[in-house]
Amino acid sequence: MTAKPKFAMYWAASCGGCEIAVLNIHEKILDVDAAFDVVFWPVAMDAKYADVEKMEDGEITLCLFNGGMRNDENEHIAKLLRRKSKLLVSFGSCACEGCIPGLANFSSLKDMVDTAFSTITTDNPNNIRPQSSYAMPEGTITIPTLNPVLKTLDQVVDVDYYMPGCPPESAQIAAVVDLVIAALNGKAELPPKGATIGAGDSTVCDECPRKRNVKTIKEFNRIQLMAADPELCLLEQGIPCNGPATRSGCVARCPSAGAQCIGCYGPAEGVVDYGARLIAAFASVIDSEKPEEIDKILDGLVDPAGQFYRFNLAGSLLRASKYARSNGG
Amino acid sequence: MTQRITIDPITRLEGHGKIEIFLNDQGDVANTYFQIPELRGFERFCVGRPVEEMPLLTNRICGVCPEAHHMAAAKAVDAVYHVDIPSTAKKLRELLYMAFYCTDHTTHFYALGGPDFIMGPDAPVAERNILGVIHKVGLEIGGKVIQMRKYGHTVVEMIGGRKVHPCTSIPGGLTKGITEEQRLEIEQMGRWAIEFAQFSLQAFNDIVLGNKQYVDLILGDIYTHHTYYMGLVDANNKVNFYDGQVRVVGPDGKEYVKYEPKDYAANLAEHVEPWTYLKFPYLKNVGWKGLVDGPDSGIYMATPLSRLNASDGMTTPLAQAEYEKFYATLQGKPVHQRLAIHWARLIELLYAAEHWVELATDPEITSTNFHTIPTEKPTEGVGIVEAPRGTLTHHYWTDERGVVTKVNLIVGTTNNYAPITMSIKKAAEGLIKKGNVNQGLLNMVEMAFRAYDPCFGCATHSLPGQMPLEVTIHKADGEILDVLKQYTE
Amino acid sequence: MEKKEKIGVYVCHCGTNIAGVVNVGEVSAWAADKLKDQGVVIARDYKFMCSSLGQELIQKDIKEMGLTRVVVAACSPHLHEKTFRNASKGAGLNPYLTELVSIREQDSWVHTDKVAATEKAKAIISGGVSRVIHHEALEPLHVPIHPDTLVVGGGIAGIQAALEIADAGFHVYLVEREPTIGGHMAQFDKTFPTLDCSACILTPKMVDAGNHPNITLLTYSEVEKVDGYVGSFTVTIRKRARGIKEADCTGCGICWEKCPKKVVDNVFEAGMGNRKAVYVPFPQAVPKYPVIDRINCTYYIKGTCKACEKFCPTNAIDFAQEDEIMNVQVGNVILATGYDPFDSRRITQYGYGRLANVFTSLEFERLCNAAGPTGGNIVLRDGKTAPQVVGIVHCVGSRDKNYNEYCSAICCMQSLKFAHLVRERTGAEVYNFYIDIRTAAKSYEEFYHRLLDEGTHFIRGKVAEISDAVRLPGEEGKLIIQVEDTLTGNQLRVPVDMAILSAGLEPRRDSKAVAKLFGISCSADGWFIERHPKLDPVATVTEGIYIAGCVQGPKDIPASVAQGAAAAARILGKIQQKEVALEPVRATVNEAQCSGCRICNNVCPFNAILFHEDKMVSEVNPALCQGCGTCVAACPAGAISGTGFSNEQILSQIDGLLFLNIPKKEAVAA
Amino acid sequence: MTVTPEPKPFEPVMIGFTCNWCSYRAADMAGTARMKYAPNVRLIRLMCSGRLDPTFVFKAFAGGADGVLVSGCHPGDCHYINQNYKALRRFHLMQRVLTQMGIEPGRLKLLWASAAEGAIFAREITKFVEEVRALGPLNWNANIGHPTADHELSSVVEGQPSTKEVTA
Amino acid sequence: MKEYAYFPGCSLEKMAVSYHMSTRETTRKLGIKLNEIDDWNCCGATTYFYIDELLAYTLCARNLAIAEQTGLDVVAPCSACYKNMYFTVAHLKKDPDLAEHVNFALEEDNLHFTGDINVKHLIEVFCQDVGPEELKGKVTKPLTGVRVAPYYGCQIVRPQKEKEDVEQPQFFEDMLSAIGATPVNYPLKMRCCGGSLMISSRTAALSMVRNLLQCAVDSQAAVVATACPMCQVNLECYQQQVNQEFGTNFSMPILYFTQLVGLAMGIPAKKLGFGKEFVTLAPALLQPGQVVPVPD
Repeated sequence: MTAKPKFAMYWAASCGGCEIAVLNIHEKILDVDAAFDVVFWPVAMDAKYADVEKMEDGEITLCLFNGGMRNDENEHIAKLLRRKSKLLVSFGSCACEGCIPGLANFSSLKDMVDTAFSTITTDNPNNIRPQSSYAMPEGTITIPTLNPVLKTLDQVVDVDYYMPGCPPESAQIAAVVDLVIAALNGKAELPPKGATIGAGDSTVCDECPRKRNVKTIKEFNRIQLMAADPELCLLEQGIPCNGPATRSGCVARCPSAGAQCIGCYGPAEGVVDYGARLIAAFASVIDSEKPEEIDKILDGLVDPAGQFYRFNLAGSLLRASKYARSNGG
Repeated sequence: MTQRITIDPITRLEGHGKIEIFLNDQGDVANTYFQIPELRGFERFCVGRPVEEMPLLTNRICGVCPEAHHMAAAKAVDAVYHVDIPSTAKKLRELLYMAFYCTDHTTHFYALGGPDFIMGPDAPVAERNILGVIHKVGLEIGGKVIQMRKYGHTVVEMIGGRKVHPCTSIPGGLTKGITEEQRLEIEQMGRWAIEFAQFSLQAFNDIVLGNKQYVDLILGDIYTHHTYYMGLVDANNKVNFYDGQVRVVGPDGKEYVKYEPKDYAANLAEHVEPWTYLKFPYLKNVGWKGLVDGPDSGIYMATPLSRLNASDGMTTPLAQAEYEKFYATLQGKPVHQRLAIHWARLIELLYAAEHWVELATDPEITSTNFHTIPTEKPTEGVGIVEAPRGTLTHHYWTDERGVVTKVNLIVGTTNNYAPITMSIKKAAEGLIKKGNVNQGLLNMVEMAFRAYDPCFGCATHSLPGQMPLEVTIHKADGEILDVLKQYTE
Repeated sequence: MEKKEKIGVYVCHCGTNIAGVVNVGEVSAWAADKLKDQGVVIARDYKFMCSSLGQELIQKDIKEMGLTRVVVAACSPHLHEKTFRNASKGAGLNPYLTELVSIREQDSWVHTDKVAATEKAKAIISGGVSRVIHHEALEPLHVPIHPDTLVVGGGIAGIQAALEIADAGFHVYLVEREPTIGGHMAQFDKTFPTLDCSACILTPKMVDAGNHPNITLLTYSEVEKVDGYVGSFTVTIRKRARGIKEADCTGCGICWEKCPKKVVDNVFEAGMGNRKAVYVPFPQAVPKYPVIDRINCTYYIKGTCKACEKFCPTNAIDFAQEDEIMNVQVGNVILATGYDPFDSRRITQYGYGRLANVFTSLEFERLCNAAGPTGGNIVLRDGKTAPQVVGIVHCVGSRDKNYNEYCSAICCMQSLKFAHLVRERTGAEVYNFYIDIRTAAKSYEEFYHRLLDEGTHFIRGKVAEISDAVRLPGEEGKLIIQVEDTLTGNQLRVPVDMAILSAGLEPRRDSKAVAKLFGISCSADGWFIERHPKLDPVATVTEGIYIAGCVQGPKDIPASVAQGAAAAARILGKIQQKEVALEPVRATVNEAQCSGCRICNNVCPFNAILFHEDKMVSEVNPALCQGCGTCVAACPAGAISGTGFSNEQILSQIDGLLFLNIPKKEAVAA
Repeated sequence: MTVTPEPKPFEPVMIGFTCNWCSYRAADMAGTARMKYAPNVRLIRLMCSGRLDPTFVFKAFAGGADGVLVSGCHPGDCHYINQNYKALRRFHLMQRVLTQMGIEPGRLKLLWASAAEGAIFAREITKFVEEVRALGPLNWNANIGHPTADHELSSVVEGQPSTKEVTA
Repeated sequence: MKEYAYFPGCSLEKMAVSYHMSTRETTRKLGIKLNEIDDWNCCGATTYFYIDELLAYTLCARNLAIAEQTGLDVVAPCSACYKNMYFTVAHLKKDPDLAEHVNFALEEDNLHFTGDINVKHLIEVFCQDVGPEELKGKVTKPLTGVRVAPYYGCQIVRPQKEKEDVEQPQFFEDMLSAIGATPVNYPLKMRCCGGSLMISSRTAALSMVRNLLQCAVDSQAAVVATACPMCQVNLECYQQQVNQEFGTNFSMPILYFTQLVGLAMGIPAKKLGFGKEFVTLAPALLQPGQVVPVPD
């Protein structure tokens, strides 16, 4: 019996949500277990790095790689798994576009570390900062070096497929697993390299149950400061919803639950810059032609860059702010 | 000269970690370092974001327990806007939280910590995992585990909008309620969860308590530390995951302090070491005496065991019975044996299931009054809940438009960073003698931290993503003596 | 390796216009070398690319080397884009695969630093090359042309245009705001240089227009709304109620005879004479129907009188008549709305409105017109005494930084005409105060010499002030014209009985609004902007909208007539073709990707975007889409793409302009 | 005495978006009138200022442009009636995002120029070039891509194998 | 309560003391507080700017710098002072390099000229800040029947400030009718009075004054009202020489508009500086209410 194809899953700068999402395909995990030989999955298995090192190049058939490139070690593993995997899937928003950890690209690394190590409860009299290599009496111990700017997976290695979502919907993961299994048995055709899988080809509005009219708003509102109409499109009520520009595939869970879409499924097919799409959309929705009135309306968006690049900053054209790049802080 | 063992990364936990063990010339343990290699900087990049997004942003601190961060953040933003949320919203949030507890504790017992017991501490690597567990206990029980997680996530989705990273908490309550059909389904699932919790406790009894070797292991001195214990308790000092005051009992079991969530900063501080990105919380007024236990070291533990030790009992009958049996079996309160955390976890599982049903049958749960529009100006607020892995603190400051100006987070597992490090050091000292190091032994070291069910994604609200565990042994002069690799045949 | 395009780059010297500043040789060599892997297979530079030889160069390369793309670096696309597109078409390459980038108007002509200009030329070509790769073969859109034409403005230019088109057998709607056509020309007495009586040469054309079977005359009417685009405009016209049933009225004139109410006529008679409440502007008015002036007619004020109704033989009076709104379909539009005279009151030191015997040119025209208030004899404001000395001031409000900087072209000849009429009719002494005598047309100069022979005094100097402050003896009761005679250098005080201010021409007060209505733009002063000042003066940038006469700028009657006919000829050309080819720049929605968020629905002012409730998707109606591309940029899902200006084309053009398409020699770490 | 060449003044590279009916023709008119202005701005012709997609502006900045000009017809004169108002609104929103990204608002300029205002167009371009020259180079992608050489965070002990290579 | 920094200028010290007195009286009546700038210096009058521009600007800038410290707008009754100060502010704002030089000079006196101050002519205060209605309210003895020729002179409205009608302003006429007088249509009201030409080429200046007087007589004016001490001097004190030079016999009273306003407000003539005129006044003029005969 030929050996089962090897499956691996790894996490770089992420939160583990993708792992849980994979666990959440519930019974289908058994199909994975049946169809694949799970060789490497830190959250659930004790397989070690050295084992991966030992494998032939391309030995792993399918590798779901989630998490952004925060430190040099993440990059190192990404390059290693790229060598070892036939199909490397950029899995989840962190790998595809940087996700929430990507927001760190708004400020400099120094700023980030200083903030973390000078909170009100931190007792750090001599202002110690973590050292990537530190000599202790018994010997030098090391921790990875943080990159000044968080990068997406495809900015470090070549990626075969993209699977957006934070985390990707378990139903979509299940569908992709079935597809790969079928493809391995020759019963299905894998999509072209670089394609986005496990997501829709339109945007969230396509699946959103709310009623939509022609949009002209006079002000932006904060969701907590109003009683939103459960049936009507949120953007029409002035609540900044990223649904129009966010790829479909999540069956519009948040808008259906009364919350605005915050854009975790990333840009739609063929879109070069996610935030730019929202800037154009929100500008078209504002109903004013006088500069001062426009400014007054825009003051309702207290954090435009955060609103437009909440998940997509590392994957955007500008990728990081000037502060992050200069690393001065 | 010292020899050196590196366990890098540690596995079957949520997040990244690395252990360095140094042996002295006699081959005994000179020192151990448990390093956290990640920092994401949530406290920096949440500045500038609208405060109502914090429950959505801090979700992404940890994929395993986003519900915990969502709840702590929700309570913090309510405090920032000085708004009291309607009781229905509070009950719905607590119901979601109970379902989450059941799922999370199940995940840990059966998938992360459990395998060490079910398969045995020195079982081969390949089998010491969830798949191994399923193969051993059989599909029937494995299916139950999967069923439990499914029910838990279903409830989280009904109330929280999504299975992972819920999105319905906003300042002043929730964006939606639940319908009567949903309530009924939640109630039925709750009742099933109670049975499952009892089954798990029974399984623990048979497999672990029934096995003398395990009991000695649990009671063994290697896994025992006399530290302070912290947990959230309600008005009459009963365990409560969602609300209440923070109570700390000393190693002798007597109440050391009880404070309101907003006074956490007066009681806690975090010690910094240059060789790790994670800080070491300790009781400020006791003081940092290094990685030692005992009454005058500020180190405290915040785990299921500490919640039980810090409380006078459970509010639900079945769990209370188990609570009494627990302390009876382990001869009195507080219990110091770390491996007993697994048992305490199951008792909490039972409590959560019972409270799940209590809430599901509360008449107010399906009311539509689930949001109060805040009227006060946003300033500053603290939100504390008990995350499965420990007391979770979110503290936000905002400008008058509700834009975050500062954030301070002390996360569940962070509380236990010092105790874990101590446990590893003690376990290593206890198990590695005269330079003989073997595979099973390394896992025993890992068991020291697995009991805490650490989640370093949360701990560092930073960055999991470490290499799989890799052990290297350096000779005293640093030259590599031998390498132990965990092969999968 | 994906298929690479075969690109030809052609750098034009344009004589020395480009080559004088940009090193064209270096640029074409650079293009051939550096843009090789973009697909450039041949790069040439040639003296005049737009010459037939230049075009043949391109055609030869296309045929022999099988070029799939052409980039020409020369003048502005607004000039020769069509030329080079046709050249490629001639060689069998789809015209829209050719890109003309401007290195003349936007490079060589505007920069002095040769090195920088050459560097910029390279960047512009690199941008063009990267862009042209993403061009697709397109076919122009063919749109049917409705044979009817709308002419707005019934002055001589409008009349001429209407007649030309009507005579060619096509239908015209002639819309005029005043009750009669004729425009300003109807108010003049004589015309220069021939001294023809203005009415005599105008009224025959008015009559022709009045009864021409192919012309629908809509006087006392205004255009309110214009929709659609070239070939199919829908125009909404409001025909204001005259209070007269046109079918019954015979134009007999009894009504305005019997009407007791006298009103000062400050439109046609420029305030010099008056008319009745029901009136016809002047006897030869076309159409002949009178109009009831509702502001002054006693019936509308007090509800009494109704004299006209009593006496009208065919009871054609209808006080209750309502405005009539009509929609007409036309293929093309000619705007011939004329000019407004400069308001002489603005120059306070000339005293018009304060000093009685200071007249404007229009007032003088009425004064010497036989049908005018004084029956044609030139008298002072008292209506009796003839003037002994008359001063005529040129360039009133023109060639003056404080008012209008431009020269109004006609006031010199107009002043000479007045001088002649005064001398002929009253024998008075005439002084013309001028800056330069501008007689720039056939037999104008001869007319000026005739004036010199008749003894008119010409004083070269801009009049400083006309005042009644007598100082020297002999000035009593006279207007003193203070002027510096620049030829002799003396300050002169010329006492005159009458002063005529030869006012210049200004755009209509509402020209900006009318321009907006028809979607064309005005210059800063307010004249309508022609498609090209030298080579295309009667068309505008908007397809299907043409301009003729003074609306485009100050000009005399012959030029206005010529432009009216020219505009008509252009339109007749279009009507013959039955359809017009439009730039294939359109937007289309990819329905699979469209999520129905409806954000684009109110982005289009042409209502070209419609929403399908059933399929919950939006769609662009290609017929109405004008290709502005705003929806392409606005669509959050990126589901709308635009031909001709697609995202790929512009994004790669940006790369090209920044030389990002050329691999750096020292490769930066990937 | 070696003459140190006077350091070449910083020449900003700038991208300009013009609309086909007004600002592009203003540029042409400045050309036909031979008005001189700084050569730093490279123009792109769009059909209307409303076609300007914020992606183009970010692409220009990310690609190395030091300044970006957006120009169109005066409000009210737009050939497509009111599409320049959309450009105005996008401009206002983009300025706020750029500021948060650390790009000085002075690097993005909105200019209304009608077909007849060649002189104004030329003068404004020269003024804008000077303003950007004063702001200095943006060079957006200079140090992105590879981690900073100086590990500000740590003092690497000489000879210590760098952390990347895990000792097998 | 309107309040201004007050710059009297040298003429009002001596030659035009009646202008100074009548200004004080009428402004007090109108409730306007004038705080004289302490230690002010001469403004350079009409000629100094053509001799040395930098020093001329420094002279004016010094006064303005002191006035700026009070934070009030500055008022100048004399047209020459007004013009100099107004254009000092305008030009120094446009030319920072010049302003630097001026401020360098002012440092001696540790003063600094910033330029954010408004300069107003006294007649502007009466006609715009106070306005005809309020003025009419204060009139107790209207000058009915008194035919007055409003003489602007050339420096009130020139050089042109934005949106100002330099050819045919009407604000002087409106003010005169507000105090009951009848302003006559005076064609040469904007014509120059010769200014300092009286010194350099007397005959030319005298002929200009002659024209002005002749035109006033032709307009049947009983008195010419002016708002500038220099104009007043040229028109009144040189009437003798004009008569000798051209054989005319003008005796046209030339008064300051503040004197007429004072009369109309019932302020006794003494207090308004009457009695110092060269040209004897028709007594009737001093008792407003009677018709004043037009001099032949």
